[in-house]
Parts: sequence; structure tokens; C-alpha cells
Amino acid sequence: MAVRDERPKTPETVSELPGEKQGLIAGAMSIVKGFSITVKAAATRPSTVKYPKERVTISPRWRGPLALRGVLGRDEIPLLRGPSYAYNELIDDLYKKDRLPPCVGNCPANVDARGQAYLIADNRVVEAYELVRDRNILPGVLGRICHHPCESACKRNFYDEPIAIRPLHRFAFEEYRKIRHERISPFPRTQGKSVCIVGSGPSGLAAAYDLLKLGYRVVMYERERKPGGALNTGVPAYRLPREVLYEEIDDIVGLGLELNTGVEVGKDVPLAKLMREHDAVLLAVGLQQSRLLPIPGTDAEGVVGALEFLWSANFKHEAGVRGKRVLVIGGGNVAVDVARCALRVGASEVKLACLESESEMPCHPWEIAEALDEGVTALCSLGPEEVLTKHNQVVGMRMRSCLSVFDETGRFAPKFGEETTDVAADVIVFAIGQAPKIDQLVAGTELLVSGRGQLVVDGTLFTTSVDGVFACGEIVTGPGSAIGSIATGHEAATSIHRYLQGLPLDGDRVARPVPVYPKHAPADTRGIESSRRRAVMPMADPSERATDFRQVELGLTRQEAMAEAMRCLRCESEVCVGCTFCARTCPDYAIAVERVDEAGARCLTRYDLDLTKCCFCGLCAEQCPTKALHHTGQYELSFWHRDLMVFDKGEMLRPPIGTRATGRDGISPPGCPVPRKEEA
Amino acid sequence: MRIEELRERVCAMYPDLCPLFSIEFGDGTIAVPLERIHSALADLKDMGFDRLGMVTAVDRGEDFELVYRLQSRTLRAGMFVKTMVPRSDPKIPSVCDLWPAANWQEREVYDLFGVVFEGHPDLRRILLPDDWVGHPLRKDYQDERIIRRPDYI
Amino acid sequence: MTSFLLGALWGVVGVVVIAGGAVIGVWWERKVAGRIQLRYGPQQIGPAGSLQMLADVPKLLFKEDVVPSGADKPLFKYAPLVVFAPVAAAIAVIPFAKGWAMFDTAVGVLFFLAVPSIEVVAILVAAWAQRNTYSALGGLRAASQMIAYEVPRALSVAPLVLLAGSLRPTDLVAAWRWWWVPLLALAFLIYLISSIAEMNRGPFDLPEAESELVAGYFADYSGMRWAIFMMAEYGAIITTSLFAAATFLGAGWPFDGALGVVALIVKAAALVTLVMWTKWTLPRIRQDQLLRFCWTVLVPAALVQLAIVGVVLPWL
Amino acid sequence: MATEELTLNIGPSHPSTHGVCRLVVRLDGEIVTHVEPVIGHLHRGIEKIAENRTYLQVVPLTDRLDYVGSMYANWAYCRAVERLAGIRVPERAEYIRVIVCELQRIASHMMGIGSSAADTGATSAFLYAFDQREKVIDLFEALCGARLTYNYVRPGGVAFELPDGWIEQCRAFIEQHPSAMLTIDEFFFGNAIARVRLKGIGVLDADTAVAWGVSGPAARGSGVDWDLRRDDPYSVYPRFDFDVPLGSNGDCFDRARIRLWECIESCRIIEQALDQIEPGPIMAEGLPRLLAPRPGDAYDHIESARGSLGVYVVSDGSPRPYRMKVRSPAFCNLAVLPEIAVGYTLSDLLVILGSLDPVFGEVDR
Repeated sequence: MAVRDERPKTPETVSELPGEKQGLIAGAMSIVKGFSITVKAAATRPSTVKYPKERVTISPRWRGPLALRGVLGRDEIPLLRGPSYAYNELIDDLYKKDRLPPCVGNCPANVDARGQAYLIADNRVVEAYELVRDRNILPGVLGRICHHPCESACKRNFYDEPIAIRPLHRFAFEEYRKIRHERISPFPRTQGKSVCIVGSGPSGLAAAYDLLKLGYRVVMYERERKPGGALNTGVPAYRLPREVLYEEIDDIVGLGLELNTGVEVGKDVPLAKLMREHDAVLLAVGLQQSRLLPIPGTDAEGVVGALEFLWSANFKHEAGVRGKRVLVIGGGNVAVDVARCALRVGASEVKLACLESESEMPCHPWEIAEALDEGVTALCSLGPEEVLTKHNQVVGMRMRSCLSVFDETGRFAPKFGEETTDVAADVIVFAIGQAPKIDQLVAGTELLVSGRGQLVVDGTLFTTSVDGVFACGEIVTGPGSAIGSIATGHEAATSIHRYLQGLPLDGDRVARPVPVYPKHAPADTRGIESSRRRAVMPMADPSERATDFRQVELGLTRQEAMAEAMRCLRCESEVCVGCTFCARTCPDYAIAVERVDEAGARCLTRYDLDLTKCCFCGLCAEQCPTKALHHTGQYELSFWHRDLMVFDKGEMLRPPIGTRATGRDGISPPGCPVPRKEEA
Repeated sequence: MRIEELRERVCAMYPDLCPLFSIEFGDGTIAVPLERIHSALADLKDMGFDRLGMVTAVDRGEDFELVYRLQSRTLRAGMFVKTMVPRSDPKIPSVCDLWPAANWQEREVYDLFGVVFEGHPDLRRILLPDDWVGHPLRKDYQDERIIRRPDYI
Repeated sequence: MTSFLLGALWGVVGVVVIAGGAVIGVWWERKVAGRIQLRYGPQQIGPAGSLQMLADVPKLLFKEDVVPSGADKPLFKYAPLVVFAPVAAAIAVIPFAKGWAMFDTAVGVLFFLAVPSIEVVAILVAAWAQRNTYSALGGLRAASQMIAYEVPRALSVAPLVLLAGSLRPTDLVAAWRWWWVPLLALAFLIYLISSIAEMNRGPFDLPEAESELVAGYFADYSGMRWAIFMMAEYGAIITTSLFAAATFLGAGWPFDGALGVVALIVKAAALVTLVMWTKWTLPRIRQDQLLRFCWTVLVPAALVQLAIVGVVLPWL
Repeated sequence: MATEELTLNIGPSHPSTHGVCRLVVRLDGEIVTHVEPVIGHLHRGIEKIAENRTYLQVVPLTDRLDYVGSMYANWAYCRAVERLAGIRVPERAEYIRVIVCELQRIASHMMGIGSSAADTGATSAFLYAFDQREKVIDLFEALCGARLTYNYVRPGGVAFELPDGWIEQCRAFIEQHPSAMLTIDEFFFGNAIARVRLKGIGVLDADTAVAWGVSGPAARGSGVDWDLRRDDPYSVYPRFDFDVPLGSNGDCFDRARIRLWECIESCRIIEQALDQIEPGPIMAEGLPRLLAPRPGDAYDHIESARGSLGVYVVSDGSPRPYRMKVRSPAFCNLAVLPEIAVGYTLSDLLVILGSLDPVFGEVDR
């Protein structure tokens, strides 16, 4: 670059100027040169501004005195509500405005957990349940089994501990349960069209709910005698009592769903017939088959798939492992479920072997921790090599040490070491994934199936190769979480709605934003008051609970739940909740916050900002979880009385266009830069 | 110079203090008994530590930990020299004769901790007024004007 | 009696001219300094801030008249007037037009050089009266500086007197020819430099060097008393410039009559601007350097100029 | 004639003491025979206050140390805390830190040159320097919303991402800055009066400078070739190519003019940094709100505009530092004033003080 070449070179010593001369003449010359420089400077345009005419602009990040946008007890927070076909737009809009609460953003179905906590804290528990049910069709179920991505994104992680969003779902359901018959009435059928849903798992139910709400007739078919899909067959009963599931599905039936159980589509009713009878068909059949590994010995007696094992454990409470040593292969949640079930159906010893190291295990850490509590042994960094058999009967498994599971790019590419170990076992359960089994289902239709036995589905619109046939749930996404399936159900319902209304399927449809939230280190909870701590979920005693299928988590009491809901910071709502973190962060103790924490009458009673102490460091507004506390563009902070420098709640809530600092309430002095509109 | 080299040179000079040489947070630190502090600092100065970066103290309860930070231009290294001064009799020889830079630094430590530097040419308070009572950076310093911080974090 | 009344009238006119000039001068200096320093200077009151001083003068008038408790009160109170009076008096002898000055005296040049020098006594008195080390230092500096620079200043005017053959300022104006300018360029420069030093302006503003002595000899003055010091300073700039414009630069030349007065004022204004410009361009010199400069450079140079004029005089 | 020494009390409120310093001066005529700086008028006990603040809350306090160069104190403190807590700072954050700190060096040196100019009465040169400083401050305002106390560098990274268009503004600034510097060079350092005022005044020889712990431009003016950016490299400085300007006489002229060349070198560093900076995170991942490093002590120093600025932090494992000590370069540099000011005139004394460029927020802490 030319500029770089012109850059002056640093001299050897700065003591001498280049071409410097001594003497009177040189001195006079330097003075003349000085005059030439000042003349030139006087001729150039001044770099200051003509004040009233060329107004000073203030940078958007200006740290002026603080103001509040809204306050607890005065302003409602916006509840995220909307028909499913417009919900993504709502979320996307909030996301673009940087006003999407992390719990909502991190949830695959964007359940309004913030609204739930708000309503529960306001003692409107049933409303809270119904708000959640809009996006999460089975709050009672998910309140027990969800892997709660909301809680891991919760901003409270940064301060102390996350809000117990999942137990609150459960609590809301327990409250709702008492009066649920009053609250259920069928949705009016406003559309003449009907939709058939195959499978009654979470995704199918979510789609059914959306479609019922939109006024369609919805007919559902379920293979098993009881509805619920994988929730019914796969989830162990100690985590999910079946009556909860059935009750919630009953509610949907009450909303107008025509549910046919014990009917296997493809066998009892051909799919082609359903496609003719209904305007649209949604396949939500899930994954039915456990994967096995292509290693020697898997055909031996004593090798079982996880789904089969769970099915028999759940329904028969007997899986043929009583008194036997069980080895579970896999490190996922299903593997942990299998291991814990195996203990409950009487296995003498349960081991869990996985490729990953302890820290990399794909299952949720709290699951493995609970399993270890109950007596499961985890063998990490071991890859299955061969099933050892004796007379076609399993006696153990040879495992090879695994050095690394993923390559540099993060793809699955395990590297094995030389060492092998033999693990003795009588039963080996493979919990390494599930696969779809749909050949019977699609027989007689034009649905395309890929070479690996998978249905060909568009991953964003959930359409299949046949017009009018849609798919959702794990059959599309592969093995995943219940809440993820529910999210696909909503998307599929949107597609079906648009299809039936004759709208283009993609068109102006907004894709769900996938925000990335910072990972927070576990907060240092030393020195934190107990009132700020998360409600502890009461648990059954590990040694007792491992023997039967009673629930492990016992649920929150009403008092605990209310207190927990009040802990919610209502992130990004721009309504101050009086969380006091600004006061705690302030290095000068310039802020004093007090609030009343009574259900139904929660309000902020005091918010004082002492500007005489404020050092304008901006830490308080930076960490404000609700963004209610923000800087204003004020800078002429002159007051005619010292007392006026203590801003009380009313002052903090005034529109920040001219504080009383200016001497004229609410009016900017002439020439005072007006804050930008979005700031105001 | 790398710290290991520095460690070797210091150890060669003071074999008995070698176990007290620790490397923590990327800096070499040597703990020296109080009675040898002046000679040790003088030897280190001869070794090439021509700059006295700072002199400070830490209130460790029974003792004050005096911390000298040395910096060398020729060795391209920095190191700490630490010594314990008993709280009951906080006296330590001054190093003003080695580095004039210690003059104000020691006055500051005297001012804020009350450690007396023997042989200092002008040991007076420096930051606080001459009539101030007490030494504020001591952990047991009391003053009714101190605003209590809230207990919560 | 009439001459006394006339004198009083002219005295009032002189004071008004100096005070008004000072007010305009302060505004103009602030504008000049502003533009040199990449600023606008006053801009809020009146067009281009020109009414700024109208706002400042009442402010100064209404300001509390603070007298330090340790001060020598009578001296402290009346010193400013004594500072101002000689400066105002000096304007009386300035030939505004051919053959006209308020007080046209045969020793006008001498009057102009001598009377303002009384200021140094007043400054010493003011400095002493405050009982303040800074002002004492400033006063001492001022005294040494002003007395020293009297010499080159007087020497630089001497060639004019030689050429005109008279000490009457109106005679100087009448005798002026255009070629005096190149001939007396050196004298003019010396006059300008020594006048700047004489009136304690930058770069020779050591007596009031704000970075060392805060405000030097008027450190403890405030309000109107302080303003009188400022007025005296600006008055000195104006009289000096008017005198230089009238004598060195040919008064109203090339015009006559009223237009000539305008031309004189324009020239004087240009000189005033030059004086201000110098202050805002150059750093401040040190006391010993200042005096050395006076005795080793200015005085010899003035003598050289005098010698040149003396040599060429017979041929004119 | 009987003469007597005059004792003059300069400050603590005096236009040229660069803050609230009091100098007790004994004068023989105008010649200074004895000078004793009396400091502490701005002592706020920041080290004591820091013991009662969390690690994050200390950052705004460090702003108030060297209020002409807040970024340095922020950075030095954050480096010490990061060392103590074992935090790895993302590369982008390191680049941003280098850029803002070099800008800060320019802003601070503009103050230094400007005050050298103002002390000698060259008000216009002072304002030309401040014009440049203003531009840097505007950049900082756009960056973090504050013009003096930035609170920008935080343990683990920096507080805010660079705003849109900031890099272009920054480039525009460093394009014009060297030529503006050369103008000041010609205007002030080339001026005969300024030269006689600065040359040979307050001579500090290299050995005295080292023995008194003088660092930064004040030491480099005496020819002490010591710059932490080059000699004890930290952050990403080894990746940049830059020169360290040196003086040879150790007088006020060298100390003042060295700052001017350091600004030009800073432009070089900023330009390279702006070329090399890449997108990425600006904050270390997974930082808890309350840092509670393991017990121990850590020291780190950086080359601030005034010299080597070190921060020594002792942790006892709690979320508040057990002890924080600031090794302030201005404090050490000021200590040498009585050594170099005696024998010059009163006018020179303040020029010498100005050439050491002390900031009393940092001296008194």
C-alpha cells in the first residue's frame, strides 16, 4: 500500500530533528514556519461543531444515567402466544430484536417457559398450564421426562442456578389435573377437511392438537392398545407414570380427536385407503426397531435390542434378566434407561459400556448420575469387539479400548487402541440407536423409501414423495427427544394447514431461528442466600427406588413451586422484576431495590438510583436479564439540588427524554441531543 | 531467560534456599528469611536484577509478607523475593541503598502497613496525611467512616 | 478652562475608545485563537458570538469583589486603576489623521514611550498588594521585563524621529514616505517585539504565565478589578498598534480625511491581529532567555538600524 | 546583598501540576534549590476498596487509576486476574485489546505532548494534540459508550464487540494521524522557542533512570532501551513489527518528543492488528459471574503510556481479591523529580514535571 511507504520512519534518536540548524536565522525561520502552520490551521474548517446547528450525536452505547422500561406490578410481560402457523414468525421477530428469552429460544418447540413462570408466580397456574400446552402438548409428561434445554440456557445459570422449568410444568399439570374436566371442551370444527395421523406419539399428538385447533377433523391410529407411542412403550414407568400420559391424551380426545387404538396401519388398515378417505395423512410412526452391531455373536441367545427390552420391562415388569449380569452397550439416554430398568427387573449387576469417555457421554449428565447412584457401573472408552458365546449363549463381551470417538472436524470416527478386555455378562442389551421399520406401512402406496429403509421426507416442510402425505417425529429426525418430536409435529401441522388451504408450503414461511446461547460455567454458590437457590426436587432414596417402578422424582410442593416461579428473571421482557442483580453488581452500591414477593401482588416497591454514587461503569445495565434497565442519552447532568440526584422509581420509569437533570421535567433543553427512538 | 535457568542460577547462589524457590503463575518466587533479605537482594542485584519493580506487603495475619518484584533488563527476567515480617515487630532493613527506587515504595508500605524500614533516609507517610492514625491496608484496620459493604454477592 | 474641559472630554473619549476596543479585542482574540486552534470560538450570542462580551461585561460587573484578607487593601483596590490610566493616556498623542491628535504635543513620541511605562509601577504595587508569592514573582518578572524592553522599544522609534526630525507625532505622519517601510523594517520588527514584551503578551507573557504562576501579578484579582487589568492589556495592544500604524505604516496612507482614519484603523486592526496571532503561535520563553534576547539581539539590532538611518540620512 | 530562599508551595490546585500534586519548592531567585513532591491528595484507597469488591467490580476502579489511560489499568488488572484464574483469552479479544491500548497510548501521549506544550505556553500545539486525542476518544465512545473511564477490558476478554464501521473509522484515523504528528513535530518541537525551553532541561541520565525505577517514555528518553511490548512480550505483540524510539540526552525535549514517535509507531501496530484480526469470540467461554480464583498470587505488567504498569493480585479463594497492588509507573517516575529538577528555574520545574507526564490518579491510587 502506498500509505505504508509514506509512513515516517522512526529516527535513531529523537533528540535531533531532521535538517535541524542552530542559530538566529534558523530560529526565526522556525517561527515563520510556525506562523504558516497556524495560518493553515485557521484556514481549515474547525473540528469542533457549531453547537446548535450541527447537533452532537451520541453513540448508541452511550453510558448515560439509567432508566427502567417497565416494572414488576405495573407492566405485564408479553406472553408468547400465537397459532402454530405464525409462531415461528413471532419467535423470529423477537430473536431479531434480541428480545427472545433464552429458555424459549433454546427449546425446540419454543415453549414459553417465561410466561409459565410469570403466570405461576401470579397464582394463575391453570393458565400457565394452558399456555404451555399450546406449544408443548403434553406438559405433564414432558414435565417428567424432558431433557429441558430451556434450563441449560436459563440466564439464571449465570447468577446462581437455573429455574426449575421442567418441575414447574409438572406442578402446573398437577394443579390443572384437579379441574381438568371443567376446562376441556371440543374445538369447533370450522373446516370441512379431515386429516389422518398415523401414530400417537408426541409428534402426532402435537400435530393433532394444532389441526384440531384450526378446526379440522383429525383421526388418529395407534398400533398399541394404549396411545402414546414411544412415551408409552419406551419410557420407563419410574420416570413417567402411565396415568399421566393417558390423562393428557384423554384431554386431546376431549378436544375432538378421534383416536383408534389397536389398529396397525398397513396391516389392519391399508395406508392407501386412509389416503383416499382423508384430505391429508400424517405419518408419525417413530422408530420401531433397535439397531444391532455387525459384530460376531449378535445372533446368540441373550442379545437383546433396547426397545424390546424396555417394552417388556415396562409392560411385563419382567425382562428375563432376574439375577443375571446385564451389560448395556451404548452411552445415550436410552442406554441409561435400559440400565436402570434392568436393575428394577432384578438384574444382579448392571454395567454400561460406551465408546465415549466419561465427559463425552451423550446422555444427560444428571441421568448417568442418577443411574450411578442406583448402582449401575459405567465402563467408558470401550468399543464392542465381539460377543463371547458358549453354546450359543452369551457369556460376555470382548471390548477394545477406544482412544478417541470424534475426529478433528467433530465427525464420528472412532479410533481404537490395542488393548482388549473381556466383560462377563449374561445378557447384552444394545442401546446404540433405533431404526425405522416402515416397509409394511408403505406397502401399496407410492411413498418412496430410501435404500436404508428410511422414508424420504423433506426435513423442513415435512412433505413426503406423495402429495398430501406428511411425516413428522423421529421418523424424520432420527432418534431424538420428545420435545424435538413435538416441534416437528407443529411444523408438520403448519405444512398440512397450508396444504389444505391451498397456500404454497414454503413461500413466506419463517424458519425457526436457532439461537446459540453462551455456555455458563457452574456458578459459585458459596455465599449465595438460600432464598436465591433453586428448589430442590425431592427424590426417592436410591437404594429403595432401584427395586421398583415407582417414580424417582417426587414433584414440588405448591409453596416450592411458587417460590421457584418467582425466581424467574423474565429475561428480555423489559420489565424489571426486582432481581437485585443490578444492585449486587454495582461497585458503588448506588442502587437499592426492594420488592414484595406475594403471589398475585408481586411488585417492585423501591428502585433508587443514587447518581451521586454512580460511576457510569455500565455493569448493571450490561447484566440486566430483562433489559429493563438501560442507559439513556442524557449527558448534561446538572442539578439544582443535590437531593434530585437520587432517582426514585417514578423517575427511573419516566421516558428518558430529558431527565430532571435538565431542570425542565420531560422536556429537552434547546440543543440537547434527543435520544434515538429505540433508546427512548 | 527461562525460569528454569533462573532457578538454577539462584540455586547455585543459595543452595539452602533452593527448596523455597517456587514457580507459580509463570513467575519465579524465592522466599528468603527476614535476616537474609538485604544480602539476598544485594546478591540478586549483582546477578543482574537492575530494576526494583515494586515493593509491597500482604497482610497474612500473624505476619506481613513483604514482596519485592525484581526485573532485569540483561537477563530478561523478572522474579519475586518474599519474606515474612512478624506483625508484632514489623521491622525490615531498607533497600534504598541498593535501589533508590525503593525510597517511595517503602514509604508507601510504611504508610499503609506500618512496616518500618530500617535505614530508610526519609521514612514518613507518603499517601496519607502525616497525622493519620493507623495503617489502612492492614486487615484489622478500623475506621468508623468505612461504609460496610452488603454481605450478599 | 476650555482647554481643561476639552482635555476632560478627550480623556473620556480616550477611555471609551480603549474600553470599547478592549471589548471588541477580547472577542476578536477569542475568535482568532479559536480558528487557530481548530475551534469556532464564541458562537452562541449574536452573529458569530459577537455579542459575547456584552454578556461578559455585566457578569464581571456583578461579580463579587473579593479582596484577600491578607492583602494591603488600599493598594490592592486602586492598583488596577493606576495600571489602566497610563495606557488610556497614551492614546491621547496618537495622530489619527494628518495633523490631528487629541493632544498634539511637541514631545508626543516621548510621551507615548514614557507614560505607559508608569504601568510597571502599578503592576509592582498590585503584585505587592496581594501578599501572594506567585503575584510577587510575577510582579518582579514584569518589572525586570518591562524595564529591559523599554530600551529597544525607544531605540526602535529613534530612527523615525531622526527621519522626521521631530518628536511631534503629527509631524511624523506628515513626513512619512512609502520608502520608510523597507528602510525601517527592522526597526518596525523590533518595535513590535519589544512592545509585545512591554505589554506582557505571549510569547513574553511570563509575568502572568498561567502554567507557572497561575495568573502572575493579578492572581488574586477577580471581577471588575481583574477586568481592568485585561482592559489595560488590550488597551496597550490597541495603542501600540495604532501608534505603529500611524508612524511606521503611514497613518491613513494612501487615503486622506475620513477614509484615512478608516485606513489607519484597518492597519491597526491588522497589527492587533498579528499580535494576537503571535501569542497563539509561539511557546512562552523563559525569563533569563527573554532578557538575554533583549540585550544580545534586540538592542544591538536597534542600534544597527539607528546607524543605518544615521548613515543614509545625509543623502535624503 | 542579603538574600533569602523563597519557599513556594505549588499546588495542590495549580494549573500545571497535572492533577493534585503539591510541590514544596525552595527558590533562590528563580532557581530551584530544593523540591519535594507531596502526593496523596487524590488517594482514594483503591487498593483497600478493591479488597471489598468482586473481581469484576474492581475493573471500574482501575479506570480511575490512570484516568488518561484507563484501558491500560483495565488490561493490566485483567491480565493479572486471568493469570490467577487460568483464563485463556480468545485471540480476537487480544487483538482488540492491543488495538484499543495502542489507541489509548495515542490518546494518552497526546495529553503528554499537549501538556508539555501547554507548560511552555504553546496553547495551540496543545489543542492540535487534543484534536487528535478527541478523535481517539470518539472511537472509544462508539466502542464502549464512555469517553474517559471505559471499563472495557474485562477478565476473560473485552466487554463489547467492535461496532459496525468501527474498523473503517479506526483506519481513517491512523491514516491521518502520522501526518498530524509531523505537523506538531514541526510546529512545536521544531520551534526555536520550544527548543530553548526544552533542550538540556531536566537531564536524567540512564543509570539514574534505571536505579530509580523510571520506565516508559521517561526512561527511553534517557536512552534506556526497555519496552515491555518488545522485551517481555505479552498478548499478541510478538506478531507485530514496530520500532522503539529512543532519546539520547534524557532532557525534556527527548522525553516529550519520544511520545510523538511512539504515537506514529502505535499507528503501525494498529494497522497490522487491523489487518490480522479475525472474527471470533471476544470473551472466554464459560466464565462465571463471580470469579473466585484459587488461592495464590499473580503479577502481570504491561507497557502503559507512562511505563511498566503492573498489577499484583492475591487471592484467598473467595470471590473478592485478598489484596490488589498497583505498581504504578507514574508513582515511580515522579519519585525521580527531586533528582532532576534542582538547579533549573521555576519555569523549568513545571516543564520537567510535565515531561514526566504523571497522572495523579495513578500516583495516589
